[in-house]
Formats: sequence, structure tokens, C-alpha cells
Amino acid sequence: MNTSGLNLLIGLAMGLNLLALGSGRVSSLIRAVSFQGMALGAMPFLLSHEFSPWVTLVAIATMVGKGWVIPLLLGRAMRAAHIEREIDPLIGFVPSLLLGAGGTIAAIALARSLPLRPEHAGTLLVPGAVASILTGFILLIGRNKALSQVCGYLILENGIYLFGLLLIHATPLLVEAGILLDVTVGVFVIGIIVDRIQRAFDTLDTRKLTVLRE
Amino acid sequence: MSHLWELPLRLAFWLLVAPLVPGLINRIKAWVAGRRGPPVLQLYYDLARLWRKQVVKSPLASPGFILGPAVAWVAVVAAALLLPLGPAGSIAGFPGDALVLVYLLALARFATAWAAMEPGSAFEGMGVVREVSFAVLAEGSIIAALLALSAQAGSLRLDAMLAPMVGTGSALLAAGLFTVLLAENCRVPFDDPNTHLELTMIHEVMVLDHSGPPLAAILHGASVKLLLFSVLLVQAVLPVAGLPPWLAGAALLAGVLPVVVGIGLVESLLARLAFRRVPLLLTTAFLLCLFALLMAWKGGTA
Amino acid sequence: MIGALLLFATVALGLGALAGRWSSRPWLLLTLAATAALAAAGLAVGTGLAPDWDWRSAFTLGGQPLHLRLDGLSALFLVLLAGVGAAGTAYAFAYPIHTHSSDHGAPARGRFWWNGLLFHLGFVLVNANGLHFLIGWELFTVCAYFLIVLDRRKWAVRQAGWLYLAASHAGTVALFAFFALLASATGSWDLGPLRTRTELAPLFWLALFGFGLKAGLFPLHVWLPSAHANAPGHVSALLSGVAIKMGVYGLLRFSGWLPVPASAGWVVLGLGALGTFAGIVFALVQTDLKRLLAYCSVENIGIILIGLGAALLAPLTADGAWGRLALAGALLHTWNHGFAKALLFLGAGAVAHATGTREMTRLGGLWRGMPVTTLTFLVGAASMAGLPPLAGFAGEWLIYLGLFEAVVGHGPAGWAAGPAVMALALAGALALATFIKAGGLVFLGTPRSPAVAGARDPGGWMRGPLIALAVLVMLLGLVPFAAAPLLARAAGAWRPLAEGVTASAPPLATLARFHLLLAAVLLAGGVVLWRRTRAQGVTLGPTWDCGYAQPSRRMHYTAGGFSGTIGGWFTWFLRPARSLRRPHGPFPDRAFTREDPRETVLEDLVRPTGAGVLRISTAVRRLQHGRLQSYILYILIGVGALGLIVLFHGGRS
Amino acid sequence: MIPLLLILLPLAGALLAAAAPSDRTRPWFLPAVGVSHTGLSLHLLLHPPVVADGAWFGFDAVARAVLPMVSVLFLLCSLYGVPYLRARSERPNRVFVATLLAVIGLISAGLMARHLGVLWIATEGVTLAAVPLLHFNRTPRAFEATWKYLLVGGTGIALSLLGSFCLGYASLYGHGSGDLTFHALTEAGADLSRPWLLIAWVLLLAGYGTKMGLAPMHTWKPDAYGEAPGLVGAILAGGLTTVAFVALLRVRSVLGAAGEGAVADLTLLCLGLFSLGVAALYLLGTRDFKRMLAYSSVEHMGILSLATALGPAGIGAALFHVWTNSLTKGSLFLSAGNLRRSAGTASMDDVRGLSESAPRSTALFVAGLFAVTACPPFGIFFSELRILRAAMDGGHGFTAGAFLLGLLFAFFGLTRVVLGVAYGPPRRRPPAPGPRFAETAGVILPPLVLLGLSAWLGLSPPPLLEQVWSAAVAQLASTP
Repeated sequence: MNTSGLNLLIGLAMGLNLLALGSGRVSSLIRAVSFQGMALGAMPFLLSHEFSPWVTLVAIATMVGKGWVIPLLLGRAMRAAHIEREIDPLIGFVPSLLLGAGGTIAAIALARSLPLRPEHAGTLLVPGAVASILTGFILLIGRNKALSQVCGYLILENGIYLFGLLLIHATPLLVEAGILLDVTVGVFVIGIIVDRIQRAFDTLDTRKLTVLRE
Repeated sequence: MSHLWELPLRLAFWLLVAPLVPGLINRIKAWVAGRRGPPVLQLYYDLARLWRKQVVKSPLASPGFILGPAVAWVAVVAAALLLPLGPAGSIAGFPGDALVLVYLLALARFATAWAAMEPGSAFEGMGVVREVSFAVLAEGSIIAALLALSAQAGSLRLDAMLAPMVGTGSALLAAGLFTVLLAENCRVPFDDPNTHLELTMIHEVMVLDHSGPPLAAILHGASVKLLLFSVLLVQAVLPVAGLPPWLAGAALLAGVLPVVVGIGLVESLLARLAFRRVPLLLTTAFLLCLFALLMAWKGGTA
Repeated sequence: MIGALLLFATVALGLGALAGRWSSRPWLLLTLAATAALAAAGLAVGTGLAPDWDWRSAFTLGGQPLHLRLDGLSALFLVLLAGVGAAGTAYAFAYPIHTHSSDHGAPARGRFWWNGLLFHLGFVLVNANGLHFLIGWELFTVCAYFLIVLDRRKWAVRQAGWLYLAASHAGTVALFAFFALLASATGSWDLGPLRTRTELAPLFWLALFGFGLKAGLFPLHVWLPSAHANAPGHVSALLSGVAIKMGVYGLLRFSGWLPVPASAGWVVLGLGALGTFAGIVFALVQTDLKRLLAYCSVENIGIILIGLGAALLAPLTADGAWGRLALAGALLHTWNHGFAKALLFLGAGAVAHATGTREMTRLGGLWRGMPVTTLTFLVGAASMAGLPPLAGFAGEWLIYLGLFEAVVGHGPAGWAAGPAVMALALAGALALATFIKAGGLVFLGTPRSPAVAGARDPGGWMRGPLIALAVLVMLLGLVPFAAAPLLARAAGAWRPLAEGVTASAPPLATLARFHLLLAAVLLAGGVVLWRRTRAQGVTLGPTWDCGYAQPSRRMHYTAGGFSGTIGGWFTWFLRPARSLRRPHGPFPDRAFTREDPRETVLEDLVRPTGAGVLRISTAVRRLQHGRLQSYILYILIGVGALGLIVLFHGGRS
Repeated sequence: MIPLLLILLPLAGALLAAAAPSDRTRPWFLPAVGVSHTGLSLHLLLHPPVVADGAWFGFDAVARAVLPMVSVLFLLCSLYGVPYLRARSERPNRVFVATLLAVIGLISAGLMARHLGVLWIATEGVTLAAVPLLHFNRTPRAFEATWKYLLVGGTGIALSLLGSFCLGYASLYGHGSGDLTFHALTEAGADLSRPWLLIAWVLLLAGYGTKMGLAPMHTWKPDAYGEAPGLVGAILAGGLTTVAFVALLRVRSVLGAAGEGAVADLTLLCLGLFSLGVAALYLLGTRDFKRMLAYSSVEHMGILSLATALGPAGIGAALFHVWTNSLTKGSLFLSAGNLRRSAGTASMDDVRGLSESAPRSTALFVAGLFAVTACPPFGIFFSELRILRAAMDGGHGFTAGAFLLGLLFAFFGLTRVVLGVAYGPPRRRPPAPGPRFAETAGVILPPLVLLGLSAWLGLSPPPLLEQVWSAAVAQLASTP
């Protein structure tokens, strides 16, 4: 398999994480997510030695779902709700960036200490996964706009997908496909709910969504 | 000896001798004050007169107004009969009769207080309150004293308890019991039996509304109670029971007289205490009895 | 035979509960029949006509085979339950709850829960399986709760009910632990004598908390006053007469079956003495008739526990006879207090129903309109004040004997017995003051309102129980030795070595002779004085209020004023709520001073603690503030914490 | 093949229901599926099929120990659902019925899943399918609740997926074939790489713990349960949480096989006690009787988790508790739904004296209150007592004490709320909009039957169930 190419893609994804953390414009955030989705979609090809229909299917589905459909959905919602940028987020952009960067470094350090199979030892899969998961959490916790949180959730899912690639040969692809399907559907549902909320509250600012409390 | 003629004898003793005591006390007070004072037998005359008078009863009062004094009188007399008389011992001694005696006096108090509540007079209510309140400490002292005696004698029968060697705590016991006697019988410094300022009275104010035979019963009961306490006190301190009958009789007399004189002197020399001081004095009596108890308990390690 | 009686009682109670939904008369008959059967069973075993009854069935409940047993101890309490139960049933038949509240389902509900309560009380008494004991215990608490809140539209009633429920549950939780530990130590839920398993001794503390709370042991009595005060008359009667005695039963049962720690006797006796004294002081200062009676129950539980404590201490001395005397006294007092206090509560219920108030200061002069209630109340009051020749004195006298002998024995137990005697003595005098206050303010003097003046005795079905209970109390006092065999068998069932409690028979016989004599003489004295007075003639005149011409009802002694003197001595722990308005100027307008008694332990100890817990709860609830971001952060924190635990543990292993 | 029917039948029903034209007849799909589902699972309960070790789905001992309960619960909820949906005729119920059926199918799948990935898929499926049920009322509050449910739940799901990957990698690293069936993982046992295993456990515990609603991952529960129809609350509290709990049980058995049972139990114990305490504190203060039920559910999830930590006896008791708790909670949710509809609100600040406006439902609610606070003769009393004994037999004195204390405070809170809204003079409020709520047999009987079942389980637990539970314990505690 093509470790250097893979690492290149993962590095790209990690860069996109930082971009997502630093960008105040929701549109660029969505764009970062879609690029990351595409990058992820390409990875199975690099991982697999020989052509297999399943792998292709998974890859295509990923590319289309993560890279195209969902960003489209989010973009529509964004335009419907007239959200241009994230105003005073809970965790500012600079702190988010620093956190993300620190997290990435920590992830790499952590990955060293974890026992890995030889064929994975060289790849950035684990650090990339951890970094993306961290980025996702930062966005989920630190942003006010529902859309930004959805993007955060997507990045979180991407991180997990990266980690899943470790098992892509071991586990039957049926499982992979199912998991992928579920994730996609999940995001679809989230998108729909975002849409509904936009109509019900005609805003996507989660600061308005604090009626239910003790 | 057989109870057949002993019971009437004792009854006669208590009923007939008792009214003498207040008379004697009054005599001594008069003597100290340098007056002639009422005759010694005054109470007998009063009782006889009251017994023949008719009764004035408040329309608020229930029959309990009449029956209360009766119950009180019977209870006191019964208590007196439980008390052993020197070598003659007690007529119906049984373990624990000491407690029965105390609770008979409580019964008498209950009946008097109930009767006093009957007419619904503010003053009598006041008397009742004071009576039952001070009784709390007095009763505590008596029980403590009895406990001391029984610990000393190692028995719960009055006749055994009252026939001890002169115990270590006897002096304390005597002081304590004498104070209780004064309180229980409403003498100075707790109460003034012949004042007429209702606000200051305890016992007298409770019987304000009574008249005629019930009042007679109350007054006579009071005198019996006084004698009972004096006899109890004497026997608790002096080893009377050990002596031959005639000597014992003399000793009893010789014991009761000083008590009576003491009461008289106290009444003539002391002034009534302010009511808020009363609990203090009674607590002192209580403590005296408690110390007596401790000495008796630790001293007579059987 | 016994089994048949109990089965019949169960069936009758069940049918009665069903019938009571629709009509009251069949319910009355069935329930009375059930109580009769219970009484028969209890007496048969208690007096020794029938041997102890032990019945194991293959029928399982909650996976446990049913195991019932009726021995002397259970029998004693079963008879109490039957007696009070029957009286309460007849009373409830006439007691009109729906006149108090507007919901007309109340009487039917009352009948249903009443039968449930009777059944479960009996079930607790006769079963010998820990699981079933817990079931019965919990269910009788629930039934009692629903009976307390029968009149549930009233806020005070609901408060009292909830307090009762909550406190009881705290006790039940302790019993959960007790029985579960017992079961896991013995490997089975079956109960029975385990006197040799000394490692079980510490369990006694759990039992003391659980059962003591139900019994109204002094610092744990907080639920008792309001519950008893707010329940309907017959319910308070059953609660105070029997339900709190179940705590006593539990303590007796398990201090007899299990070994107890060496210090148990000291603690029980000390708590008993404390409760005796504190209870009666609180009772004295109350202004609400039923609260007064409730606190008096706290006192009497204390007296009973003094007896039990002495019995537990007795083994310290070579000759434990005095312990047996005290135990017999405690058992006898259990009966006396059960019946007399039930009588008093029924009477208080009648008063409250006839006048619509429980405030003693608003009552007065009821004797004219309610002669039967007055007389029966007088009997109960005298018995509760421990006056001869009534039952109250007999019990206390036995306990006194035991304690005196403990002191006379100069053993170490004297250190406990002496103070206990003092507590008993002071409590006796205070009880006298208390009941003079209750009787005098409620029944004597002037009626203080038109409603009170118009009050009349209740109907026959409510009068009957009063009379019956009064007669019972007098009989118990006059012939206490009649109870001696039951006491002996009960004590024998408690601990075999206490079999010699027949030691209590001779003194009781003596006392009985004396009581009979005294009663006769009292009667004679009364008659003599009465006839003499009649002969001399009685003229009616206004109360001679020291020449005050117009004694008005405003001049009566009030409840507060009556207990003012003694209350003053104990302000430091009574801590009453004072409000005072002094008269001002030459023509002062309204001025007043009033003291309201408070439940010190509840309001100054329990409530602040609860407030503290609530403060914590409020702080924690703020975390649920509706912001999604923090919720996700919580998840991260959770993951981190779990990770740390794993790391830490991994580091160790 | 029959076991798969338990999954396929409801899913087919869902498709048909989605296709069915009429809102009036569609609700009858629920009881139809409910009856057949219950019939199937009871049949399987009596005649358990043999399950191949490597099978991805299977009606194995564990599924057999809980699935019948879910079927029965669903049956009664579906019976309740018909009159409920008729009363809510103003709403189209196509999506509701279809997704409800899908949910029950996926719950069955989750309970029968013997493969880590499949289990995760099923759980995720249930989570997503439940979304339309939550915002059935279409109120802004409902949408907000759904939103939080989705993101919090989604995060949990993500964590459990990550955990599953870690577990898979643990087996892969231990030269496993990467076969993720629990059987294979248990076989691998000590070969699993310890660090990955522990990481996996933490993530799975957090993830499935979120689904169970263990504190501090419980935050979605009060909102979701408070806004969803009572019927949905019953299914979620009785079904979804059960799936998550069974998942944890299965994973826990893998750790046990790998010799890491001790640390797993420690974490379960801490999480359980923490949830119990937090729930008790919330219950002391909450003022809404539907949110109250959510916190009570958190409390009982905590009890399950700490019971699981008490070894085989505890796990047996926990399985018993799953039954009693789910049935009782179901009854409570249904009667609470009735009360909510008759009062128009669920806050005890506005509601009082329900015993006079809706006597039967109130009686059921109060009875349910006593049932859920461990009052005999209802089942929870017996299951909690069994847990207590397990703790004491195991010498966990502290745990037992904390457990009892938690129960006590929870009791204070629950009684405070329930008795507060049940009794007293009713507040005069403007009647709730929409058709007047009537206590028909259709909405009274199901909760009543559920309570009855709970009491029956307690008073005479059928020996068959006891055997089934011990068999499940045997399977879970099997260490090669």
C-alpha cells in the first residue's frame, strides 16, 4: 500500500481541521468539511492492494456523501438562515486553533505510545483520527451556530472513519458499509432537524435553544 | 397482732391526731410573735363547723367539684395508713409500698387540682399551675429520698426502709425531706397558709371556691398530710423501729415535736420566697436527697 | 385452630375491605368479626390454652415459603391490635370524615385502608420470614399513610402525611439493611432464635434505628406529633395505640432472638429515659389537644424502653430478677398505653368533631354537653398520669420495682437505673400536670365559644368504644395480675431465661388487692361526702373570683399560661416561638403575648439539614441549564474520569 | 430463522404502515405487530433455538433473558397507542406508526446482535428512528429536545463506534482474525492487547452509557422524555436503554474473559453510584412530573450499572431489575401521559388535585410511584432487595450503604412531586386545547396491566425466568 500518499492525504485532512477551527465564516467551514470528506473518500484506494468492488463502493459512497451531498444540504440551510459567520463563539478562534494544534501534537505523541501493527506503524492514521476527533469536539463545544456544530460533528465522524480504516481489511466490508450508511443517514437526519429548527425558531443560534432546563 | 382492731386504731390515730399539728404550729408562731393566738384545737372546731355548713357551688362546676376533695382525702388517709409506725411496723407492708404511697399523694394532688379547675376561676387556675409545677421538683426529691433509704436498707418495703441504722446521709436526707415537707404542705417559705392575698398563695387559692363538707375534707386531708410527712421524716432519720414500743412511742413524739416546732419557727422567722426563687430552693432539696442517695449507694455496698 | 382463626380473620378483613367500598354495615360486621378472631387467637396462645403456633407452608410469596408463628410475644401485641382495632372500627363506622372534606369517596377509602392496616399489622406480628416481615412492614406504613391523608384537601394534613411517609421510609431503609445483612449472614430469610451467633450483635443498631423511628423514640419522633394530630380520631388511636408499638415489638423481637452488643442495654435505657422526660415536657407545653396526646405517646414509649433497657442490662448482675420485673412492667405498660391512649385519642376525636377545633384554649366546659366523653377521658388521663388504682400505675410500678432493685443490688447497673428512676419520677409529676391541663382546659370551666357550648356527646357507635376502652383500662388496673400469664409467656418468648418473669405475678397480685381495696374506699368516701353535701343542701352562686363580679371566659387560664411556669424552666430546649405586643400609652389598644410550641428537633435539626441537601441539589440542578455545548463537555469529562480510573487501577494492578 | 422474524416482521410492518393510506386504520398496525412479536418471542422463550457461535444475530441466552420483556412492553404500549392516536387525530400518524414499528424491530436486532459492529448499527438505527417519535408534537420545545437528543446521543454513538474500532484493533493486534463477534472476542480472551482493550472499554462504556442515560451523559433524557408522548417515553425507557445495557453486558463479558473484569467492575460501580447520587439530587428539586420520570430512569440505570459490578449474583439481579423496572416505568409513563393530557401541563407549579379530575390515572400514577420506589408487592422491591443482598454477600458494605441512601433521597423527591400533583384542591385552570381527555378503558388498562405484571413478577417470579436469567449469567460469565 501507498503509505506516503496516505500520509499526505491525512496531513491534508489535519490541515483542514485547523482551517475549520480558525475560520469564522460558516461557508468556509462547510467547504473545509467537504474537502476533508473527499480526502477521506480517496483513502481506501491507497489502502487496498488490489481492486475490490466493495472498497470502490465504500470510497465512492464516502466521497459522494461526505464530500458533496451533506455540504450541499448544509449550504442550503445556511443560505436559508442567512448565517454568514460565527459571532462571538464560546471558545474563540485563536484559542480553538491553539487547542487544535496542541491536540494534534499530543495525538502524535499518544500514537507513539500505543501498540500498533507494523503495517500501521508508519501511517498517520491514529494521530489523524485523534486530531480530527478532538477538532470535532472543540467545534461541538465551542460554537454557537447549529451549523458549525453539525460541521464539528462531521469532523468527529471523519476522525472515527479514519480510525476505522485501520480495520478495513480485517472487518467484513458489509459492516463498514453499514456503518458508513448509518453515519450518512445520521447526518441527513441532523440536517433535516436543523432545517426544522430553522423554520420553528427561524434562527440557528443555539443560544435560543435553552428553554428546556431545570 | 391481728388487723381486726389494729386498723381502727391506726385510723383513729391519724384522723384524730392530725388536726392537732396545725394548731400546735399556730401556737408556736403566736408564742414567738408574743400573741395569745388561737386555741390548739381550733382546727377541730373549724372542721366541725364546716361539716355542718351548706355548700355554695358555682353553676360551672360539675359533680367532680364535690368528689375531688373526697378522693383526695381518701388517698391521703390511705397513704398515711401505709406508713409504718415504729416497732408496730406497717399494717399492710409489701415490696414497693413506698412508691404506692408517693403515687397516692399524687392521686390526691390530681383530685384537688381537678376540683380546683371546676369553677373555671382564673385564681384557682393559677393555684393549680403553681401546685403542679412545684410538685414536679418535690416529687423528684421524695423519690430520690426513698431510693436513698431503700439503697441503704437493701429493701423496697417501707417498714424495712424506715428502720435503718443512722446512715451516712441521714443529715442531708433530713434537710432535704424537711424542705420538701414545707413545700408539699404549703408552708412558708413556699406558701403562706394564713395570708389572704390570693396572688401569693398556692394551696389556699386552689380551694377558694370550696365550702362546707368538701372544704372540711380538704382541710383535714391537709393536716393528715402534714403529720404524715413529719412522721416519715422522723422515721427516716431516727432508728425508731429498733426500740421497744413505749420508748419508740416516746421517740416518735420526741421526733415529731421538733419538726412541728421547726415549722413554727421557720414560719415566724422567715418570709415567703418570691415565686421565681421557689424552684431554686426545691432544686436544692432535690440535690440534697440525691447526695444522700449517692452516699447511701456507695456507702452501703452490700 | 389458631390457623383457622387467623385465616378467618384474613378472609373477613379482605371481604370487609371489598364490601366497604359500597356500604359500611357489612364492613363493620366483617371487621369486628375479624378482630374478634384475632383476639381469640391471641388470648388462646397468650394464656397458654393453646401451645405456640408455628406454621410453615409450601405456598411461596416473593420466592420465600410462608412461615407464620404466633408465640407469647406476638400474642400480647395481637390482643392489643384486636382490642384497639375493634374499638376503632366501631368508632370509624360513625365517624363522619366527609363532613370535613368535600370528597365523598373518603369514607369508602377509609374503610379500605383501615382493613389493610389491620391486616398488615397482624401479618407483621405473626410472620417469621424476613422478606415477608419487610413486606408487611412497608405495606402497613403505606396503609397508615393513606389513612392519615384521608382528609387530603387540607394542606396541613398532606404535610403531616408526607412527613410520616418520608420518616417511615428512612426507618424502612434501615430495616432493609438490617434484614438483608441478617439474611446474608444466615444464608436464609427465615427468622428465629439465633442467640448464639454473637457476630450478629452489631445489627442491633440498625434495628434500633429502624424500629425506634417507627416507635417514636425521642430524637427520631419528629414525624409523630403532626401525623397523630392531623389524622382522624380512630386512625390516631390505632397509630398511637398499636402502630408505634410495632416498633417496640420489633425491638423486643430481635433483641430477644439475636444477641445484642454489650452497650445495647445502656443505650436503650438512656434513650428511654431521655424520651420519657423530653416527651412529657413537650406534651405539657402543647396547645393542640391531639399534639399533646401525641407527645405523651413519645413519653410512654420512653417508659417502655426504660423497661426493655433494664431487661437488657439485667444479665450484667448475678440475679437478673429485677430485669424481668422491669420487662414485665414494660409489657404491661405497652398494653395500658395502647388501650388508654387509644381511648384518649378517640375522646379527642369526638371533641374535635363536636367543636371543630383542637385548640385547648378555645374549648372548655364540655362536661355538661359531653358527659360520657368527659368521664372516659378522665379515666384515660388518670391512667396515663400513672395514678393508682389504674393500669398506668401498675406498669410503671413494676418498672420502678425493677429499677429500685437494680440500685439496691449496688451493681454497675445502678448507674443506669438511678437516673432512670429520676426520669420516671419527674415524668410522672409532669404527666400529672399535663393531664390536669388537658382535662381542665377542655372539659371544665366555661365554654369559650357558642360552638363549644352547643357540643354534644357523639352517637352510640362512637360512645360505645369510649366506654368499652375505659372499662378495659379500669379492669387492667384493678386486676392487673389477670395479665400476668400473658406477660410471663411473652417474656418467655422474648428470651427463655426470662421465663421466671412469673416473678411479676406475686407483686401484681398484692397490688391488685390493694387497688381493689382503694377503689372501694374511694367509692365509699365519694358517696359519703356526696350524700353529706346533698344533705347540707347546695346553693348555686357565681364563681367567687375573689370578689370579681363578672368572671368572663376571657379570664380562663389559657393553654400557654398553664404551662408557662414549667415551660419557662425548659425554654432552652423547647425554644418556643414568642410574639409579644406591649400595651402603650394611657389608653392602650390591643396588647398580647403568645408562645407557640415548636417541634425543636424537626425545625432546628432536621429542617436545616434538609435545607443543606436542597442547596446542594439546587447547585447540581444548575448544571442542567439547557446549553448543548456543556452537555457534550460533560460527556468528555465523563470519558476523562473513566480513563483516569482505568489508568489508576491499571497502575495498581 | 424464526429469530430473524422478530426483526423483519416489525420492519415489514413499518413499510406497510408507511404505505397504508388511512390515518384512522393505520394505528392498528401497532397491536397487530405487537401481538405477533410477543407471540414469537414467547414461543422462543419456551423453545429456545440453538445459536451458532459465529452467528451475527441469535436468540441466545442473553437475548432470551430480556427480549420477551420488551415484546410485552411494546404490546401494551401498542394497545395504548390506538386510542392515543385516535385522540390525537389532528396529527398525521404515518411517520409515527412506521418509525415506532421500525424502532421495535431495531431494538430486537440490538438485543439479538452478537457482533460488535452489528450491535452498533442497530443501536444507531434505534437512535435515528426514534427522532420522528420525539418531535411528534411539533412544538418548538419538542424540536429543541430532539436536537439535543440527536447531538448528545450522536456523540455517544460516535464514542461507542470508536470504542468498537478500538476493540476490533485490540483483537487484530492480538493476532485475531478481526472477527468482531462477541463469541470470537471472548475466545480470544487474554490475547487481546490490553491498552487497546481498556481504551475500548472506556469509550464503549461512555458511548453506550450515553444511550443508557448514565450520569454525566444523561443530559438528553429529561428533555426527550419530558417532551415526547408518554408512549414513546415508555418504549425508550424500557427498550432503548435495555439495548444499551445489554450491549454493555456483552462487552463486559469480553473484558471478563480477557481478565480485566476487576477494572471494568470498578468503572461500572463508580458510574452507577454517581448516576444514583446525581439522579437523587435532581429528583429532590425537579418540578415537572415527566422530567421526574427521566431522572428516575437515570437512577435505575445507575442501579443496573452498579448491580452489574457485583459479580454473577449482581448480574442476575440486574436482569431481574431490567424486567421490573421497564414494566413499572412503562406503566408510569403511560399514566403520566394521561395526566399530562388531562392537566395540559406537567409542572407541579400549575397542577394539583389530579385525583379529582382524573381519578383512575392518578391512582395508577401513585401506585406506580410506590412501585418504582421499591414498595412491595411490586417487582422493584424484590429486584432491589436482591441487588442489596448481592452487594452484602459480596461484602460491598459501602456500596450497599450508598445505594440505600440514594434510594432514600430519590424516594423523598419522587413522593414530593407525585403526591404534590395528585392530591389537594384542584387548581382551576383553563381546559387544555383540543378534545377533552377521557379516561377510557383503552388508556387505563395498559398501564394497569403493566403494574400487575410487575407485581406478579415480584410475588411469584416464574421459575422459567429464573432459569433463563441464570443461563444468561452463565453465558456472560463464561471464561475460557
